[in-house]
Amino acid sequence: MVAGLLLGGFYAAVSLGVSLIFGLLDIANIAQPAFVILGSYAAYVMNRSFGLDAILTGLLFTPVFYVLGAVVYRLYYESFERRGEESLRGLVFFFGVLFIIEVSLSLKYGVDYRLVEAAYIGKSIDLGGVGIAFRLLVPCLVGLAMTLALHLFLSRTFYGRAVMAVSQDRLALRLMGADPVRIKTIAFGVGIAAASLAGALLITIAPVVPSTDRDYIGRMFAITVLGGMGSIAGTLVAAVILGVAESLMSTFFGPSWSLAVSFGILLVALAVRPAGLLGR
Amino acid sequence: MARSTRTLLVGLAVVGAGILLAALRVNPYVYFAGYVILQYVVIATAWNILGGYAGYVNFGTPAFFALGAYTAVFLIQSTRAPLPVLILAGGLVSGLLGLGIGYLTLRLRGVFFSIATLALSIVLQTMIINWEYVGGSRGLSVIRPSGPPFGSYVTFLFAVMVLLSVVAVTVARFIERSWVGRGLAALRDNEEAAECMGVPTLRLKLFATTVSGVLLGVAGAPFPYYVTFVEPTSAFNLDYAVNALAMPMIGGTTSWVGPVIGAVLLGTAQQLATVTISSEMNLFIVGVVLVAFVVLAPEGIVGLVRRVRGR
Amino acid sequence: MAPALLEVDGLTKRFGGFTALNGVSLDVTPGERFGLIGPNGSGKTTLINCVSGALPADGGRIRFEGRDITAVPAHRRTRLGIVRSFQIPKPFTSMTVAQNLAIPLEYAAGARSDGADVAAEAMEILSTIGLESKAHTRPAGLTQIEMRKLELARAMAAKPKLLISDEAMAGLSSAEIDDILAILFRLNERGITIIMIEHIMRAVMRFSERIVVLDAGERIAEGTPDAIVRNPVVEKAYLGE
Amino acid sequence: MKPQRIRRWALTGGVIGALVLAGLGAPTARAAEPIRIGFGMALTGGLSANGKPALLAVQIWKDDVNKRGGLLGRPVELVYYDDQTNPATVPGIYTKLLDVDKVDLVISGYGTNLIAPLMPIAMERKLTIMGMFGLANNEKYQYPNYFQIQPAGPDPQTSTAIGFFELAAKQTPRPQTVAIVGADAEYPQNALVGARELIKKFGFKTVYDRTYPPSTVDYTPIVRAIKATNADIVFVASYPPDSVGMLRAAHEVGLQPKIFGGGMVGLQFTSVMTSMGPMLNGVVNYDFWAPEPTMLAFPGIKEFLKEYQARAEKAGVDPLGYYLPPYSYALVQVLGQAVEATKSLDQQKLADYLRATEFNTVVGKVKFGKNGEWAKGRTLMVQYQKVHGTGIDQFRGPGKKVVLYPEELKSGAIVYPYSAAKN
Repeated sequence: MVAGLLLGGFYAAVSLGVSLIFGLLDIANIAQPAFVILGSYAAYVMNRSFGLDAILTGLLFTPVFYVLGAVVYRLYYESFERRGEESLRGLVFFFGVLFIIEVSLSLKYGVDYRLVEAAYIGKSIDLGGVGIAFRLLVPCLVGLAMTLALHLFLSRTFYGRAVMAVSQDRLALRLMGADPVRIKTIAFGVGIAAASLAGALLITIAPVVPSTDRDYIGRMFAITVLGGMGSIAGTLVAAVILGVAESLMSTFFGPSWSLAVSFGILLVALAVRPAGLLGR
Repeated sequence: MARSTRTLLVGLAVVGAGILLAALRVNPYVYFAGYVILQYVVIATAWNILGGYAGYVNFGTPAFFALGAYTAVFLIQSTRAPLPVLILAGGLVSGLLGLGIGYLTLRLRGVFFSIATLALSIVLQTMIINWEYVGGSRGLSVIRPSGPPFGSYVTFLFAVMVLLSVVAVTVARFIERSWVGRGLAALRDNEEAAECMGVPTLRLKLFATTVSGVLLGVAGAPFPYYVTFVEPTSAFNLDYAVNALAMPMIGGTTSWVGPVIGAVLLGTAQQLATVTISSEMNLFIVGVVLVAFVVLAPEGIVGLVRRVRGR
Repeated sequence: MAPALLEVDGLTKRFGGFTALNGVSLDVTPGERFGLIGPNGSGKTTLINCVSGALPADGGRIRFEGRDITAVPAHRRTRLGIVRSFQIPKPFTSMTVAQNLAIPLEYAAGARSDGADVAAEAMEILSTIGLESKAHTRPAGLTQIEMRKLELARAMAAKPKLLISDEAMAGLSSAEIDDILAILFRLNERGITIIMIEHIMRAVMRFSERIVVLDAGERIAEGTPDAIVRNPVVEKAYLGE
Repeated sequence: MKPQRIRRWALTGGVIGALVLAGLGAPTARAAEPIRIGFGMALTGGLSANGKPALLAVQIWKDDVNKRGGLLGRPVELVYYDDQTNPATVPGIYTKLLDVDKVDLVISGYGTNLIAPLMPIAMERKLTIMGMFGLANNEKYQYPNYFQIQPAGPDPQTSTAIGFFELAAKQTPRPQTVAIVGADAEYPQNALVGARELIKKFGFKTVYDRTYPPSTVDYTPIVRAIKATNADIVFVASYPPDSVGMLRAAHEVGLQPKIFGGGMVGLQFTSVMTSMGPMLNGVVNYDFWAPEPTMLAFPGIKEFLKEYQARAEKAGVDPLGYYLPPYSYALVQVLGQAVEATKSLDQQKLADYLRATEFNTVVGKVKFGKNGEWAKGRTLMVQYQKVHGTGIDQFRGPGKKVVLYPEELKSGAIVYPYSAAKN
């Protein structure tokens, strides 16, 4: 149960980018997990060559990823959104991006499992008889911090509110005097920047290969949809539900069904309540 | 009338040519590579009926393909049923799954539908992994029946695949040119408006998902006999999802020729790349080509050709 | 009074806790020009959606030509003769203007068998509405007014008995409004019953023989245009206190 | 419309025709001189971390042989394609090798799943086929001309676990209860089947027996459930990411069985060893090669490793190459010796010779027995001991991976129980 909560915090961190980009901007960026893995490799390289802490690297790399995200969005915008044919072809576009990133990584770094070192990996603290691994606790806390930061960004800052407006009411946005494309670029950049941190968290938890992204496509979108498309609090709730469900299944019913159960939950949720748990 | 007769003739001619090619017993590699490419012709065509005509992007192609394959495995294990029965059964079971996801479209549109199909694929894979009878996660070796026509079993499978591709393409072409195809195009453009203009959208969607499912299952059913070893990771390979989507995109989604051209081009390129350059580069190229096409030639090769002709 | 073409009886529709329509009843007689007005959020569009079948009703009944159609799906209602146009035009973007019309001709008007007939009929409709020169362009190349006309033309192609025009004139110039009004009058002369939902009072007052006013999901008034203009309840609903 | 339609048909026909011609027209002229050895290899996908080093080992053998003047006076040439770790590519690849490239000999790619689809092809064409790390591939077919280099022995399924449970049974106090866990994949499932058999044989009591999906992220719930059973023996059959996950979780949860490990793939990889460091201490795990004196005694192994390590970085593969590469080298070594001895490339003659002979290789003496497996199994059990920090150099020499099993290769004593060896 505790393990599930910790896992949930981490899942939330991984899914925030999707929640922002897909949930709020309605851009089906299925390449997001590939960006996360890219973040993992950045963390790996910095950790190996300079001994930098993975999560610190993740944080340091956010501006780089932000720019990367902004560039990708511009390309996307110029090619699809402006022509008004975003959904289907945009999806394929990101599919291609996913492959390009994945294969570039495996060409450059090979296909061996990569891990990072940190003082807190392998240690745990005892809380009321339950050992809590720092390896999971740290990502969970960072994940929560990211959730909070993103929530504050969206609710307190001008740009954040503009992003919310973009997703709901274009007219209101124009009244605010903001350029939707610019706002979307910012939001997309932030989403990709979140991937940088999420990637660093991922590699602290488990070893990573370039194709690890495929394991996360489903989870990320499941959480976003379950959380109600762009609701940050919903994302957190959904992530925790998924984490707890996976953990409980592992402990009590045999782990081999845990993945199927989380996706079963997704399917049922989609069929019964497409708006998600905390839908708009 | 004359038109449909001619279509029939052309179809028969292709089947005939395929069987002739099989009977010629040229270099066996042609049949192996040809089988894979034709398998992709069926898959791409099937995907396009739902994805291209109706605008519902199915990421769960591997689920349908593998369901066809595993239905065959099950029947081979239990009754050693002959290949035609396997193909029919594979198509039937996958078709039922297609009908099932058709009902999902009642509530799920656009990307939500795509994600649901992705989830479906994972759930199905887990079920197969935990089903020991068909090999579970360890996989299962399938022994081919002896004494096939054309000397070797793969040559026979090649001939079967020629037939299946012609059937698939004919079905797609028929749908495209009929009132069904026009209705699907209308609901792809705007589902609400289509319904209000009298298009029975639910029925058409169920039709499209079912036909697409049947054809994907049909493509998967001979697979166990082709590889002789079936295990979940390769049967549910993401490559099928990528190719099913990439091939029509490259060829062009609005016409039946698109998936065929895309499958033949990309399939051939992949077969050649597997035996020439590294397959990492191969995937890389697929990625780049895919992005280039959706950015620069959104209507695929068919669209490009039309534009050049100035139509 | 002639027997009603459309009878709406105690129609109720809720979205979660919000009641969009609360027991609304109205009758539309054959050949009538019927106006439906009300402030923003009063439930006009919800009513249309329930009548056309896009939304299922939570309570009440809808009858068309005496037949209960409450549970009939939208596309079947279109075939029975209830056709609507959309406030924001929703053309089939991958088809030419003529092909846009072919869809309802084939699916709603029952011209499924021979293709030549459909094309000719589509052209005929386009010429009555003044769009024949655009028959072979795609909707993306149309102007605002042409888009509205396409919306109406497509509705006409479905051979309606009852045409529901949902804010077909919003954002148009007064000359363009006259143009659309003329088309609607012509359709009505051919015996098509029309329900007009409109914010532009000048147009709706000129067009309608009878008007029903909705406010906050309830029917608050009914009468001739003159009576409605003078009705204090209506004035209050529109202007607030 | 009409001419256009015809043109479209013509286009489609043309493309198909071109494809067929490309297949037919591929160069069939065979170079008379070199002996060509063909195979598919996992250079991408799940098993590529093993496939790439295996390829390097085979390439080193080719260079060694060619330096000495080749086989039968003819140079050796390798023809290989990437099978993407996808069994579906195997039939096409080998048909291409045999019918288009006209190779003289074929060996398998790496791993059970990639060998399985090769079996019917080999049988149909009566080929002699060398298998590279396949588990029990031939049990169903019993094809006489199949030979497999993994030292699993006549009973492949129990080969991974046998040393582990034999060691466990010998300890005092004798452990009683067992927990076994593994991934839902081919190898772990086979290893678990073998483990269950051995548990019965040695009279242990199973208290936990579960599997998990390979994409599991967090292993602590599983380890916690195992810990709750208080098992004396914990046998894990896992692939690299889950091996790392299980080991980390074991440390975090404080799992303290008396003996821990068994069939964890990945701990043998240098990249994993250098990341896990001291966490490895005490783990008793299967292995195939360790730089212990007993293993370095085989002829040619030192030279091979020197060459391998020199070329490893450029090839982007495991820098030490202790786990599998010696066996990949031995596989082609055996094949080469058979060709030299029979002075022939005749498939049947080669097979007869392979069946009858004991070969001397870089991994010791190899003799094939039932189903083409090693006549006597030789899967090692090693224990990680005295690992300090994460430096790579400590793993180059002996003492860190002590061979405990089998008896004849033993290089040190087991530290028991597990907790005594931890740190």
